[in-house]
Amino acid sequence: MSNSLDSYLVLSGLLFAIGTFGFLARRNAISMLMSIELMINAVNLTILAFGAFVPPLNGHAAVIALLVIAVAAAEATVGLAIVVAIYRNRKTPLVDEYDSMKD
Amino acid sequence: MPIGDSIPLLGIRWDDILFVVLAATLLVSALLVVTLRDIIRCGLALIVSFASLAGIYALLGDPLVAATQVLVYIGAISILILFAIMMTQTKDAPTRLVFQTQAWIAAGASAVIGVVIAATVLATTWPAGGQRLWTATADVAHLLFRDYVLPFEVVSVLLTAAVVGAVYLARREPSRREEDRS
Amino acid sequence: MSAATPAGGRIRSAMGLMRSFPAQFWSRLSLQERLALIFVPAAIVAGVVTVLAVVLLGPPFLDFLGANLPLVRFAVAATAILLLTVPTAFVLIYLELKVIARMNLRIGPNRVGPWGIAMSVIHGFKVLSKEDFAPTGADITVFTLAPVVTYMASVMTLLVIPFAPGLIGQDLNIGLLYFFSMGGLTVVGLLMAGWSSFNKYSLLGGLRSAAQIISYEIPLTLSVVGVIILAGTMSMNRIVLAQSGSLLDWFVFKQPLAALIFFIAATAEANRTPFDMTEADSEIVAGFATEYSGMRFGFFFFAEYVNVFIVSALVATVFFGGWTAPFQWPWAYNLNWFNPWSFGFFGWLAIVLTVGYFGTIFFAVFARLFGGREWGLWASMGLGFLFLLVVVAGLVVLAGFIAFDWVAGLVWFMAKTYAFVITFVWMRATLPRVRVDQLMGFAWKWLLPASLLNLFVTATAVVLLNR
Amino acid sequence: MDRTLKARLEARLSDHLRAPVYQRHDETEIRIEPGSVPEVLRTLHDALDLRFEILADLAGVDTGVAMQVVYHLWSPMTSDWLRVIADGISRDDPRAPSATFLWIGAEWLEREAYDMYGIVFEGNRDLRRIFMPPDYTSFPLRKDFLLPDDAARSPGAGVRHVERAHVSAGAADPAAGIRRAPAS
Amino acid sequence: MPAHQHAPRTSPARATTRAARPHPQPSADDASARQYSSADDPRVMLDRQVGALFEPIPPYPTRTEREGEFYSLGDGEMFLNVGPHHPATHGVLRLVLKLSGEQIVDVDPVLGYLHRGVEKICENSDYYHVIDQVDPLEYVSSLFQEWAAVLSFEKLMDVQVPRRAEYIRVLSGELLRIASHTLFMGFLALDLGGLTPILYSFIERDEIVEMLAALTGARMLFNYFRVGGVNGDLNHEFMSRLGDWMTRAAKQTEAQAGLLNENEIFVRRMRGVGVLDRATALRYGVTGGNLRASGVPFDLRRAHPYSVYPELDFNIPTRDEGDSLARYLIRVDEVRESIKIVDQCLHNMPDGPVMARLPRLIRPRPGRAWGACEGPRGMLGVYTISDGSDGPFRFRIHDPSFLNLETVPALLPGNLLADTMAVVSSLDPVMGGIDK
Amino acid sequence: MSWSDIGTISPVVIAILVAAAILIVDMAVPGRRAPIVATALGGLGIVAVAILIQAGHNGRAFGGAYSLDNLTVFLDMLFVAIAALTIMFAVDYLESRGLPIAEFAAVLVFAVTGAMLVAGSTDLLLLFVALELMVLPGYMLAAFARRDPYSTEGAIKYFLLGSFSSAILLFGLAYVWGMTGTTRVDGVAAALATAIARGSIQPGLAMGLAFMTAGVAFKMAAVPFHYWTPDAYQGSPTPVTAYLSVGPKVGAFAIVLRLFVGALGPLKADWLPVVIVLAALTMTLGNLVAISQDNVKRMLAYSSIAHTGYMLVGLAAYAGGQQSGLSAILFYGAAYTFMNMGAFAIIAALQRRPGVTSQIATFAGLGRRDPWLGALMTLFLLSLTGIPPLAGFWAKAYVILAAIQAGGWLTALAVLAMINAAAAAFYYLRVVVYMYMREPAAEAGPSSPGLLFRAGLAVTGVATLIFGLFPALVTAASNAANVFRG
Repeated sequence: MSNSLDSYLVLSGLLFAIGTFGFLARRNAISMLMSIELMINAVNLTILAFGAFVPPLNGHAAVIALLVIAVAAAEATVGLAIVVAIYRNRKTPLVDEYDSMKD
Repeated sequence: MPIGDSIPLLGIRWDDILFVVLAATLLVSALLVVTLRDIIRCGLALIVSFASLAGIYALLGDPLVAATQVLVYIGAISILILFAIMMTQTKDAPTRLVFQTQAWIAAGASAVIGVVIAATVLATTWPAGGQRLWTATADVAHLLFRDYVLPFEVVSVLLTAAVVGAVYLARREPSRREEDRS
Repeated sequence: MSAATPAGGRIRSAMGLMRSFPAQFWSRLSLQERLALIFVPAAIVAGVVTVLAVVLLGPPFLDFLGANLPLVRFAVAATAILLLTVPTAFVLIYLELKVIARMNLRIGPNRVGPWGIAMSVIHGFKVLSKEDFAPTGADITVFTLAPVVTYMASVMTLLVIPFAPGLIGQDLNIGLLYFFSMGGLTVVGLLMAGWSSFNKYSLLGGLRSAAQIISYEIPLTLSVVGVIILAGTMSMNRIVLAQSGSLLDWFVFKQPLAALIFFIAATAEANRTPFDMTEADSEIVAGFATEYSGMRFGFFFFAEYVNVFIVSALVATVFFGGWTAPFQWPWAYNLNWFNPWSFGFFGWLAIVLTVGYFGTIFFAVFARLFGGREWGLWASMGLGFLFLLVVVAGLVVLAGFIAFDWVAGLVWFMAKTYAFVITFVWMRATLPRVRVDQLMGFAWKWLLPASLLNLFVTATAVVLLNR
Repeated sequence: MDRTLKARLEARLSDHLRAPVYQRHDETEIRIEPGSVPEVLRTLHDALDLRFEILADLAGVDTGVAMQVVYHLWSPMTSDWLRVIADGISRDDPRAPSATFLWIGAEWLEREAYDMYGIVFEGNRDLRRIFMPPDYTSFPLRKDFLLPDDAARSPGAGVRHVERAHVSAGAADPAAGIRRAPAS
Repeated sequence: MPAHQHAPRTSPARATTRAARPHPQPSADDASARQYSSADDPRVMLDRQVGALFEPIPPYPTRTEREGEFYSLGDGEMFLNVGPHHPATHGVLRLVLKLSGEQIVDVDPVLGYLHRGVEKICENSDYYHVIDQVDPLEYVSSLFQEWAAVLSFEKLMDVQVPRRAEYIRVLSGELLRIASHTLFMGFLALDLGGLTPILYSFIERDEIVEMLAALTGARMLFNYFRVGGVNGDLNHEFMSRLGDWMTRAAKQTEAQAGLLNENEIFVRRMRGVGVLDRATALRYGVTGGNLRASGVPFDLRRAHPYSVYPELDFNIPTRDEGDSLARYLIRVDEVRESIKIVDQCLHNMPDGPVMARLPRLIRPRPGRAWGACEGPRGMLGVYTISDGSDGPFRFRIHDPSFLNLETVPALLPGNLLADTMAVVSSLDPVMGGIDK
Repeated sequence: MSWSDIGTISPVVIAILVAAAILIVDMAVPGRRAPIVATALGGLGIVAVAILIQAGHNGRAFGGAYSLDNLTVFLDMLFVAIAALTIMFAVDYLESRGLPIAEFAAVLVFAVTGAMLVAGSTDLLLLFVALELMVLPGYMLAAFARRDPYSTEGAIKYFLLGSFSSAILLFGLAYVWGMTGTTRVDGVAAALATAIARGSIQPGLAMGLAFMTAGVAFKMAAVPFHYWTPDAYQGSPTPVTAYLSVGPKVGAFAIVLRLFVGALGPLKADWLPVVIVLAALTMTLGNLVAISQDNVKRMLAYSSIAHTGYMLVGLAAYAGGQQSGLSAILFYGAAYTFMNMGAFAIIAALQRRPGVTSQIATFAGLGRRDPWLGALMTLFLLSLTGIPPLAGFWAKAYVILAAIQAGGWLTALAVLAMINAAAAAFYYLRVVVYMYMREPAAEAGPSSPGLLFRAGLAVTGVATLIFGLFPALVTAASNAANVFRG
């Protein structure tokens, strides 16, 4: 099982689906951000699985994964900064209460 | 008599057991991340899922990425997330609804996505061998600084931009000025 | 079981006599005899079983172990490291108590054991036996897990530290990266503790520690990049080997700025004075540990001292040559004539008896002479014997130091590490605490640019010199 | 004893003095009405030949017939301590103007006087108990305070109206909660 | 929120939830948020709504304008209760801090945890016992409190104190001032996280205290001064200890100061922190070293001379910065001056009696007297009203720490939490005196 | 990496240096606005010169990860123009709200750097990273008025949906990479060509492409992936909205050109129906919802969705075999940039005083109150409607022409586009009606935009006119930039 690419890809697919669920279903901005992190991690798992099983992709996978991790870090930084900024204004972390423009 | 690749009587491979344990931890903790009511526990579950992912990376033969995963995701991103949670969450958040009203639709949609991905994966023949390959750290370094140097540098610019913007956004203003509503 | 029933007197009494013979026999025995009667056969059985097991199962078991040497090595190393942390913490705690006391012109612990050396052991027992309570309103699960996370995070870093040639838990080729990633986990535990304690001081301490450790991890990591460039590897063993020539090969001489930055940042990373913001007792009581007591507090306490040891060990390893000797050890391989097996068993017996007999008397004389009249004969003989043992043990270590590579390495490593441990203790006795904003400002405004400068200069120099 | 001080004081404050200026050792003492405290203190502080810059002490006194507020002042212009006694404050409804407009440090001193004597200083924006617990109802340094009874009386449930009296000015008798001295 | 009061008791959290939606806009008043509910806990900080929910201090309606202002939380603020059981408060001081992050917004000192009613006790004692009673007030330098009381009584009774007694008072007082200042330096360092200076301080203080024990018979609560003199002449043990100490006092002081004066961390944490400017200091009635650090050369030993100080040669050190570092350095300078005074006392010590001739029972004529002396922390005053009986009718104690501490709400806002202890400690309060 | 590589990407390098220079200038002279604006505009001018020097050159750098061709030059010039105009429009707006210009300009230039990299990238990984560099500063710009709840609210929605779409795009990219074994666009195209030649596409690859399409559709706000657009556009500070409505949109189309046209060209016939449906849905829904909006910013947000639909028509035309569809997209992008930024700039001008909303009532009587602004707004709105002889007319004409030439279902799409254009006239002209037929609100005073702002308005206005009067000038450039021709 651990030697088949399929199992890793299915695992990453499930992780991606869980992340999607979290993103769509949660109300809390930080929860949604965490779900996005899960999705990006699923992508990383996919990339590394390809890298580990497809010989020509071997080293490339690690590089791409590292760069994706860095991008995710930048994204999380900005996202949390925005969350903190909006919290100062709104005093609530729940995204569906940010509805001042629906008029 | 060295220990074989598999458990003597059952014939299950050790790697498989490790994989199953790690994958189960990963999925369970990921589910906890998206379902727990108390958001700080979601953050802690997120750390667990990151850690099990690091284990899976190590199993895949990428210790460098595994260590980076721990360093960046657990050591930095999770801490930032916990920090932000402690700074912004109201304590009564768990007592409120954590899910949108259309959560069931979302669950259905995500289940479909998961099934589609799984089915696609199983239906595809991959250009892959059946053996995991160990990634040499030196190769990664050479690739990073030869083939991927432009994305690497762009990422550094990206991080700079993110820091500049994040510092601006999260900084507390000394004077509170009324700004207009657009 | 009562025999005193009204009917059927004689027969029953005879049978009762017969039946109660073992009971009567047992009741006639003294306590010692009873114990002997139980334990001697048990011991015999156990011994036989053991011998049989060793004889029958030993060779295959040893074969099994031998065949799985890497796995066994790993298991043994992990266990040993886990077990070693507690004595290490004990030694460090005692050292700190004593050294700070001397620096304060105090005596320090002097009641438990000679010179109070058992003080920290007693502390350990005290911590174990204290009530372990959690405040009302605390998040008990997280509250309980937090010290474990912190402790495990610091213990796991020990795995990649090369204590001596061959004495390393696991020589990962990304050893330094592993170290930093594991070291960064400590903060998770502190944050958990701070949050779950239901206390504002704890929360402040947890948040402070998160901010502090994240800030100082950057210069800490950047400062060793120069070393990685010079050594060409992240493996701890090979970093040590890269410094194995003479004193001048130590990276502290090639990377002095990096060594300074590393030391300062490591101080902050280990939450030591003057950067012990997280438990600044004059400000936030005990920070994240305010609500902890008993063994849960003990975990934090041990983790702190294990951290000090690890950080010192890392400074010694990365910048001060690790287990390598500062100069070429002249006699390392010239003592082949000293072959302990050439004496034979009786030769050794003779040596031990002679040395023991005359040595005891020799030292007993000194004890009598200098100890004064209050020392009785047996007391001075006992003291002489103790002195003899100390001297003999020292001689044996010296012989091992000379004869075996790894003993010498271990001694050098420990000497260097404890030098830095003492430096940390010294700093604690000397320096006041900096303020939070000064702490963060120092990391971002001074250490980070300095480490970047160091990295830049190192890389430039390497490129220019290699061309 | 600074004779010139007496002359200066009489020149400046003749309207407010209730009694002749009294001097003994290195102390000069004047008595004024409680109502004229702000004016007198302002004059003492600001006048160029007086310049009593330092408020050495502010004390409440219960003489048994009336309340007093006693100020001790120090000035570089004289070698004497100046004692200002605001005399004749009613024991039943002790009120006096606050000195915080001049010496903000008087805030706590007045809180102490209030805590011990129940003197309400009008103009002090933080006049609450300082030493005694907030739910305490008696004023222990008053001469009609009986130790065994009054000290034991600390109901621990909310605040008596005495406490709130000064918040809404013109409320009921502020000393109503105080136990009277026995008539003997 | 009246609906809240009728909510079922079993589900306070649910009730809060219902009340919280629709969520209050940023400008909404927080009246609804001030309902206290035990289902909440304080672990989430920096939140106005929750902060208000979780702060049950004070549990009673606020009584004054200032209290109401203090106990209402602004945007992102929280309360932090420092003391009375805190490792670094001096005695049993309690400070309620209003914090924004780690920055202090406001402070409300809460006193009274050590209040014993000394004034009341003294009004029920006779004049001899008063001296006994005032000793534990400023327990670090109790002679000065005795001195103030004795000065006041002597004025009441018109007693002339013998010159030798005055010299002995100055000598012992200045020794105790040195001990007190030395201890201040050690505690200041301790509050900044320095472990060692406090022990060096105790060594020096112990020498002085043992010396005084030889003179007075007690180490801490001396009960030495008497109306009309002192209780006992200089003895041999005291003189020999003093002579011994004097040979190394100056050097020891410099060594002690050197531990901290040149410590970069120490100086950076103190400089510019808790600045008390000249005008504010005067308005607050601050006295002693704290006032002199703000540039006012007010020292009763020169400003209103008493005892034999006019005969002695010493300076009044002042500084203009008014920050914590200045307050520390003033004390270092004062130790140097005090050593000079002790030296002069030893050289000028006259012969003669140490007690004036007085009746066994002190019973002054009715009258009022104010006696004040310069203690290590500032002006100590005693205002006595005599009604002709053998005890004071009114015995008012003025303690300098009281007013020095009052400046804390003015000094701390804007600084960080870590500065709390540095600033409070640099004011050198002694809670025994403050709480009486 | 060699010096020639760096020479090839020199405009990008210079742009990064400009951003750094802005931050350094801000550090050197804190609190001053003029030096920062001068640095930013001057720096962008240098970047423009560096781009123009490269015009006509072809080259590849970094082993084929970055390609320099006319398309790169065309898009780079467009992005620099967008950045310069945004800064010109933002100075007054930010100053009146006490917001710092330095961070704004630096972050904006970073974003433009990302966009320029997107324009030239022929590598999947570089494309993704550059895309992030383009959109991440966009999130921060959207939240730039951090005290304003609307701004942060729009930003968090933009951020969450943007990150979500990035994750989806990345998932697709990962599968494409795993299946084709290369990150180079031409490598992917070659692998796809062989796969088609073999006659079958693996399900995994198809799924990757599907995820990728969804991700890109999010980025360009095509229906049904458009949810974030109205809130993000309405909440952001108006100059930022001006930037967001064109910068990331043109960037998204750059991705489309590089990725779909460059890499997935072999699959053209397969994604034609998808694009047709997307285009039809996008323009119809955008226009329909825009009609009911009272807030002009929100209205323009929906109208920008509709314009995405028109641009997609061009893509559909290309997929239908008509190469000129791509040229039409490029022309559309350029024309849309100037007219849309102009329209937002006028809203920003009205909002120069804090407190002015972008409700349609704000525009009442603008034509009399401030004739110049009113005239310009009318010009931009007419151009957006597609009235000849203005830029918008030719933009739409080219797109629709390409679609009709392609024939088949595309003719129907072209007809739908025309109907939509007619419907759009309704809400655009409603604003014109308000400007000229309604009485101004009592308190509305004349707005007095600064010199820089006037210059920016002049540029957009003149550009709109020139595009309309002399379309051949631009078509020459856009045809040259269509590197996929032939």
